[in-house]
Amino acid sequence: MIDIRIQSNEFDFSQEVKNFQNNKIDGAVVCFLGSVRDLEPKETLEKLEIEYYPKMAKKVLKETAKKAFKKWSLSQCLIIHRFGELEVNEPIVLVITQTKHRKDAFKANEYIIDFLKINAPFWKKEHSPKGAKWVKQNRRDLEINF
Amino acid sequence: MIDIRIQSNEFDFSQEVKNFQNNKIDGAVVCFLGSVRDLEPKETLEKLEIEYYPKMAKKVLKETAKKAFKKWSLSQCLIIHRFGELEVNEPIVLVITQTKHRKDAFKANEYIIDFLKINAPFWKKEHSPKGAKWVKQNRRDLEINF
Amino acid sequence: MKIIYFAKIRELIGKSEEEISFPNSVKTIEDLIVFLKNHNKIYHNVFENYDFLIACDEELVDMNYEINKTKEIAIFPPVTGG
Amino acid sequence: MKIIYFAKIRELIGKSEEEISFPNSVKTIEDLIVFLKNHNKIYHNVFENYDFLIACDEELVDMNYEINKTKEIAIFPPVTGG
Repeated sequence: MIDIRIQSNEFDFSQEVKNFQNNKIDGAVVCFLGSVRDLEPKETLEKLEIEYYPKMAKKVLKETAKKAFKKWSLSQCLIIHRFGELEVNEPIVLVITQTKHRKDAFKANEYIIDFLKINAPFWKKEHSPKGAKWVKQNRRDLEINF
Repeated sequence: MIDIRIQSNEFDFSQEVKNFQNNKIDGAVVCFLGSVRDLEPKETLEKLEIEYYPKMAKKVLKETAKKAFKKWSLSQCLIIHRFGELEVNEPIVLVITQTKHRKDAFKANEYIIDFLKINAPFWKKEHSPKGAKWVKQNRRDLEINF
Repeated sequence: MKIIYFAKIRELIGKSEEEISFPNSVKTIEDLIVFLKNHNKIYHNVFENYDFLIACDEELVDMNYEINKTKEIAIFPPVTGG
Repeated sequence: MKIIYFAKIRELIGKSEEEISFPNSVKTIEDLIVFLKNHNKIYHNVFENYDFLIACDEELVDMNYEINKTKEIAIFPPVTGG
């Protein structure tokens, strides 16, 4: 079971976990939740704007999930990614992976988030009292070997 | 913030996630949930019995969390481990780690679960129609380098 | 050929999409970029000074990619989702 | 000296804890295991044929560990929690 959602409205992590668990299949579940960080220490984030390329974003997330699904024998996989205007602490991305053995759930989950960080067409723009600026890609993300 | 709980009563993963999120601190949260697996394909698990050494279990979990907390600059860490009699699909163990950067949350979480698998004094006994038997330690768990 | 832009590249170019006709000699992404750079100063500035990625029909491609069967080309900065 | 047992080891020994007095010559965990093995057949069987771990005052120790300051020794099978 693969579930991919790209949405502007906020999602409820705990509710997603609950829904996910209703299909009890395997023993190990790993979740990753990424939320909007403030611009510490000197600035304040007014909002985070996320632009995306709809057709391609959906395709990349789906293909990434499928690859992970096959490689680590996942029983379930959920990816949710937000777009639009977000505030500090709002959830941006959720990845849940379920497998028989925990190592696979960890590996699959990290693979998905690492891969989408450098391949899924989403762009973040930070708005603060000083103005707006596009977030730069994290160099460390590019150094990951898949 | 470190929160360690060893309890016989069931916990609600989604509720724990919700509580955890109420202290919003850093952007990356990783959760691991381990649940009772059935004895597939030939047997049926009637119940899983978990015995533990209370004083030492608490100590090991606390020290493991503290080590991870320091090493990966965690902002929050929760470990819950059950004991007593559990049924198929019930949650056994929950580890939640929160950090600024996702790689640290993944590493800390996996470290905690790997370490407790071979150091925390809990023992599982599987009861099935064929009788009861103590679970053997997984060799793969012993091959992990910390 | 339909070209679409996103994020900072979209802002720099000043539009989110356009139809561009180019000569048959433009066969690869590299040819296209050279063509656009010679087209006007805005493109020249963007493709000379900013990092960008190219997707042809929703698939990331490199500069040697041949575009003869491509329907939609997307040009955008390195992604920052997740 | 208080010795406590858990899980399969507890079942094999037939009790969850006991007080055992041993001579001054028993200085390390290894000495203790040898002493217990000579004590009776049950201990001999357990420590000869089963994997076990030792914790002194809630800390895992190896066979060379000196037990002169230990208050509680726990003997149990490899752990299987998580």
